[in-house]
Amino acid sequence: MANHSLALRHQFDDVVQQKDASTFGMWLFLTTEVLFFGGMFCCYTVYRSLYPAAFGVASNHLSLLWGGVSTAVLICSSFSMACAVNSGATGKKNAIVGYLAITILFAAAFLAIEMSEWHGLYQEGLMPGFNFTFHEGDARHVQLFYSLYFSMTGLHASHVTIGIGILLTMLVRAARGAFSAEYYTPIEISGLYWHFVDLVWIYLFPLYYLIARHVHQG
Amino acid sequence: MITATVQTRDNYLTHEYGVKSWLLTQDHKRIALLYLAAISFFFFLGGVFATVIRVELLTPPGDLVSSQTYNKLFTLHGVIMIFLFMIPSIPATLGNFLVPMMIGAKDLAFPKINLLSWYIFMAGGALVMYAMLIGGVDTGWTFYTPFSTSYANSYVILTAVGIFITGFSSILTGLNFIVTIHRMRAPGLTWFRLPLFIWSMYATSIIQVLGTPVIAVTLLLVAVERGFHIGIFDPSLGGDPVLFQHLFWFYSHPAVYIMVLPGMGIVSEIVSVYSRKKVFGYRFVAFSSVAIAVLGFLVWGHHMFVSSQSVYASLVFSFLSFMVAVPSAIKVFNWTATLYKGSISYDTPMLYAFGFIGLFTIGGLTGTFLATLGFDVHVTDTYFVVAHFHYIMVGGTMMAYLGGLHYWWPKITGRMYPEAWAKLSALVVFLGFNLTFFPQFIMGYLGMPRRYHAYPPEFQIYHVLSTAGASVLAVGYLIPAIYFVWAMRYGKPAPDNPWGATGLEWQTTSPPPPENFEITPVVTHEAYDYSILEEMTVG
Amino acid sequence: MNPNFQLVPEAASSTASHLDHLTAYLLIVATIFTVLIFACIFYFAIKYRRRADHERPVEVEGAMTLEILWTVVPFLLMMVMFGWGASIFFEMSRPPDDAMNIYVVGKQWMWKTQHLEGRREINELHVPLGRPVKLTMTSEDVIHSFYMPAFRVKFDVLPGRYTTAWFNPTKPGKYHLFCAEYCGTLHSGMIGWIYVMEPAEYERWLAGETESLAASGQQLFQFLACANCHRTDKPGRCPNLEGLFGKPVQLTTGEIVKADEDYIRESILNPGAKIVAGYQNIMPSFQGLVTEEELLKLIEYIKSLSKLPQQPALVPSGQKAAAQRPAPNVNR
Amino acid sequence: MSEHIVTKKQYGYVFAILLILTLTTTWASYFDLGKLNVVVALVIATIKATLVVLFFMHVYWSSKLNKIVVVSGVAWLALLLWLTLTDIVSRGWLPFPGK
Ligand code: HEA
Ligand code: HEA
Ligand code: HEC
Ligand code: CUA
Ligand SMILES: [Cu+2]
Repeated sequence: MANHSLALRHQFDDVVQQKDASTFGMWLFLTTEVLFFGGMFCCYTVYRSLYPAAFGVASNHLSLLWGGVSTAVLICSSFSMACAVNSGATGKKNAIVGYLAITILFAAAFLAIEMSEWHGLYQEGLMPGFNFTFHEGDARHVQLFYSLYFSMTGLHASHVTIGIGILLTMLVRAARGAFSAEYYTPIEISGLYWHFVDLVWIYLFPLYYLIARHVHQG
Repeated sequence: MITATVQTRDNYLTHEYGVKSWLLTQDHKRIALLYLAAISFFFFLGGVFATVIRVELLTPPGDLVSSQTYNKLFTLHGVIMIFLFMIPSIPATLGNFLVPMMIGAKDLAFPKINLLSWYIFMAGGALVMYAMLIGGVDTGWTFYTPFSTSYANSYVILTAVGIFITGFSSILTGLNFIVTIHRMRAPGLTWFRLPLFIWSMYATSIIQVLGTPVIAVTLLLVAVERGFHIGIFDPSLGGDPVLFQHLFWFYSHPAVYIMVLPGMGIVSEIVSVYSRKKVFGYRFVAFSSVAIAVLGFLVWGHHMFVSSQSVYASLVFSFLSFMVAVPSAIKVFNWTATLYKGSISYDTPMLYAFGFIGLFTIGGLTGTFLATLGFDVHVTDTYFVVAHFHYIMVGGTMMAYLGGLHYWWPKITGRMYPEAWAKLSALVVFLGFNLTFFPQFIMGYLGMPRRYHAYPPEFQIYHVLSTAGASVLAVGYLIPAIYFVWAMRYGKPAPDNPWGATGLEWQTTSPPPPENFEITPVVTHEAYDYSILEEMTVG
Repeated sequence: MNPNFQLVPEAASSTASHLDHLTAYLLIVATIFTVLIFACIFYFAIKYRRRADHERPVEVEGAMTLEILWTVVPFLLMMVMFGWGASIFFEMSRPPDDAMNIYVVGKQWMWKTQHLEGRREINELHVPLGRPVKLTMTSEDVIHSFYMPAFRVKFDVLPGRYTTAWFNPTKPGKYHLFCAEYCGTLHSGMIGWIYVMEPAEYERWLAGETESLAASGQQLFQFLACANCHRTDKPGRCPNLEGLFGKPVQLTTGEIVKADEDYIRESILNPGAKIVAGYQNIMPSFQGLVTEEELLKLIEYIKSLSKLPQQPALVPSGQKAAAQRPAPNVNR
Repeated sequence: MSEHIVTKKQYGYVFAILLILTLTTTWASYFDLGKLNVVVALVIATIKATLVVLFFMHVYWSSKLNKIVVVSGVAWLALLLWLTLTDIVSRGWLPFPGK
């Protein structure tokens, strides 16, 4: 108990108020994140509605297999993050550390897959600004698709990277015994952030990988 | 700083000393002062740019500076005034200082984040300053594509990233306020007992939190498009430049309410105190703030009536623009009605409040002109628009800001400002302001386009008037700059409640102790209930 | 007219006078409310000034009727603004059917205008009095805005698409032309003059021009070898462009689009974007091979193919057509 | 806010559903449903997102205020898309209705 009264900062009257304020603050931050990604989703929506055919053609150059695998990997990481929060709530220090480690591994795997995908696209000549050599059909709007694809997955990947940093910090703190069943708010908040990262990908996957699989199979 | 001989009680200014105690402080009051310093610097810098613009426009040909320089001047003037001065101005200084005090809290919910947001602001500001020093930027503060992404030959990326960064400071401030207002009100302080300044800060924060991320990502895309030559908005690469305008104004219209709502909050406080009356129609004034915040998000397309936006979209945006004018009208009328049968004193803050109400009315009414479809086609991108927004931002918000600074100056520094000088400068500002910007309405209707370095001679007469006004205005701003600095050291010591106000911030000492209140106050009255005053002054 | 002191700009088009009436209404409303607010402030401030330091005024509670009144009255006044402004805006955005067409190309930092009859101007535009003029505008680089204060007309000029504006000049004279959208270093130098001339004088001014826009378009059509594919005698591989303009076109995606200027422009620059149903995507892109002005000529030529379907001379059959007035509505 | 501890088993159910939905949406994308393809993809994505928000992120058990915050984030995004699309969608409509 001494532990958590130490964690109470002076501006708050009690821990409940403090915890409430923290989660509430995190949720507000996540709404700003929604709108942050939202600007890009808006671009996507507009251009896809204007150039559906080009988007379909472009989409089929992405690897469905790896897209699907990375989706699964992220969902797994979300699950293990949820378990970490559960362990936090029940005050199991070692479990927290273990689940966080698993989450971080999944996150790293996700990044690795994404990097290899980008590399593949680069070699195919589909990376606007670096190497874009696609000339069939409506090539300009295929390029538009890839500009957005790299911007959005890039922004998402940067969030994953930041997430890994946060989770590592949590891991270290947990290992040092900073948390208890009474005080595990930081873990919970990191969890919120991590699930949000997953959430964005839940939309990115169908919007980029599943546009026109029925048209040109392959 | 203030010498201990005057301040016997421990206060936030004397609690600790040294540069480090300021740069690492987590006290919202000290952070407010850090912001005040930074923002004043940016205001004067923006003002210097304005001065050069006005001098250049004295004569029709572009003879003082080159075209390229002129374009950089108004761009930097706009960028600095909007992003580095006006958006953080009231929220980050007075808001930071007052929000916790007015609701009887010891600090904001997240003091560390508050300090962080100041550093983020400074980092963004530094980047913009750096871009300015190595050559500046010439896109206009609106960064329209494809000019900004593919044609401009200046430091667009640096500036855009700078603004992107300051955006986060704005978001964090807003977030902090929302959480604080929800979670940390003193016992008994229900929503409808809150001072109207809190309501308006709350509404402002909503806009900051929901709007700012969109401009952040938009400017990021501009930087990316420019940096890597990939098409997102550039039509020669398959993009749509009008989409950029949508995204830009999705934030930048609501942002004008970020700039005016806090001013409205200040005016509500001042009008009540100096007429010793409750604000007429408290609930209407309170709710209209929130209404403005929400409706303000629905009207951005009124900046795009001639941009090739579809006619139907323009129709919808025009209609909604009139809707958002209604809550502003409600406020103006309620303030005016508050004066009725009051006990009105003419202290400097009240003079500024009068100025605000009058000039905001003119600025707002001309705003509805602009929202009128056919009319806007003629005057968009002319000086009519320039006059409209300076009326609201300089005539409105600047006045409110100055009014607020005077009003809370005794609380902030523990010293009074010199009243006679202050009254004089209020008058000079009012006259100079109108002389500067009223002629711009006329020349705008005559067809004088904005962002023009050289112009046809028939407009000269109005430009001369405007420049003359600007010189008067500059003097009007210089006077307070001098006496505020003077008063920090030599002003009369201020009593705890010099104006006979009812807000919680006046029930503690001037300047307040580090934790604001000796004991957490308990609120039993509505805001602006001057009957409690007798008890207070006696006690 | 004293050029150095005006309060109202010259009104030289039919729209201008309509707009000035609206302005009068707006000004009246604004003046009433401004005077009302200022008067109340001054009156209350003086009448209810603080007379004693400890004065405590009686409380005046809010009044619902007042709140409703000052919500509803401004609202109604604003709805009038909205309706009136919208109707003028509709008028502004709908050129009359018989308007004569003039093409405008903006580039950093000049205006190029082209008359259908072939006459081209830079930073100037001559138009006849009393005839509605429709401008079809595009830009070679950034966004500009074509602004003629005396006509109260302004519309942005965008790269990559066509926008239109129109006016009906009612007063002969020389008027300002401005670029109103910031477009870079010499934005304030992107200005010019509009000359409104008596019709007869205008005809004289136009005369001497040998080749109409559509005729140059036809030559380009040959020169760029469009005619090798798009021919009327051997249909099959390529669509026949006769009668295309203004008609709906069915695409391979099943979508139906209207063949307007933007569509034809896209068909030439980016043919893969929209493929006509029943055809292959074999047309090469002409991006970079034709300038904006040449594009306008091609468009005008394709337009002329639908305006005079009965005239065989304009059908792209290989032989050079005699220069003749392509559109009936321009030779009055 | 009520302190609700979600068990690992509950998380497990959600996890399984999420994986199944991922497979479903991929599978569904191979059918030509015309315009419905987008709709199906988005509906499934939204179901997944809702599951994550409600259960992984505990919104199901949290205060009304938090729910409002979540909803308003989504609502504002919808607003951005909706009003932007009013322009994009109706661009071809005027100034010549019916032509
Ligand atoms: C703080 C800043 C601020 C505020 C509060 C406003 C408030 C309003 N603005 Fe303004 N505006 C700007 C800052 C601001 N604006 C800026 C910076 C630009 C230019 C950006 C750029 O291009 O660089 C701009 C541009 C701008 C345009 C685009 C012009 C153009 O480029 O073509 C329009 C068009 O509709 C507009 C409308 C309005 C309206 C309807 C309001 C309303 O909210 C006003 C409501 C208030 C009132 C109406 C007054 C009080 C009411 C009464 C006294 C009652 C009686 C009223 C009636 C009967 C009508 N503004
Ligand atoms: C909050 C915002 C804000 C503020 C406070 C101001 C303040 C002023 N502005 Fe600004 N202005 C904008 C926001 C603002 N402006 C924006 C957004 C634009 C559009 C930019 C764009 O097109 O991209 C614009 C554009 C703009 C233009 C149009 C330029 C053009 O289109 O070509 C002009 C021209 O007159 C102008 C003038 C002024 C003047 C005279 C002041 C004065 O109020 C300033 C007075 C202050 C001082 C003078 C400094 C203080 C005094 C001293 C330091 C004393 C020493 C100085 C002297 C002795 C001279 N502004
Ligand atoms: C190699 C042959 C070829 C050449 C050369 C060619 N086109 Fe085409 N064009 C086509 C085909 C095939 C189509 C139909 C498929 C499509 O829409 O892309 C077409 C379609 C068009 C259309 C749209 C027609 C419709 O019915 O909607 C226009 C307009 C057009 N071309 C104009 C031109 C112009 C102008 C040029 C020369 C600058 C040109 N074309 C050169 C083959 C050609
Ligand atoms: Cu062209 Cu401004
Ligand atoms: Cu606006």
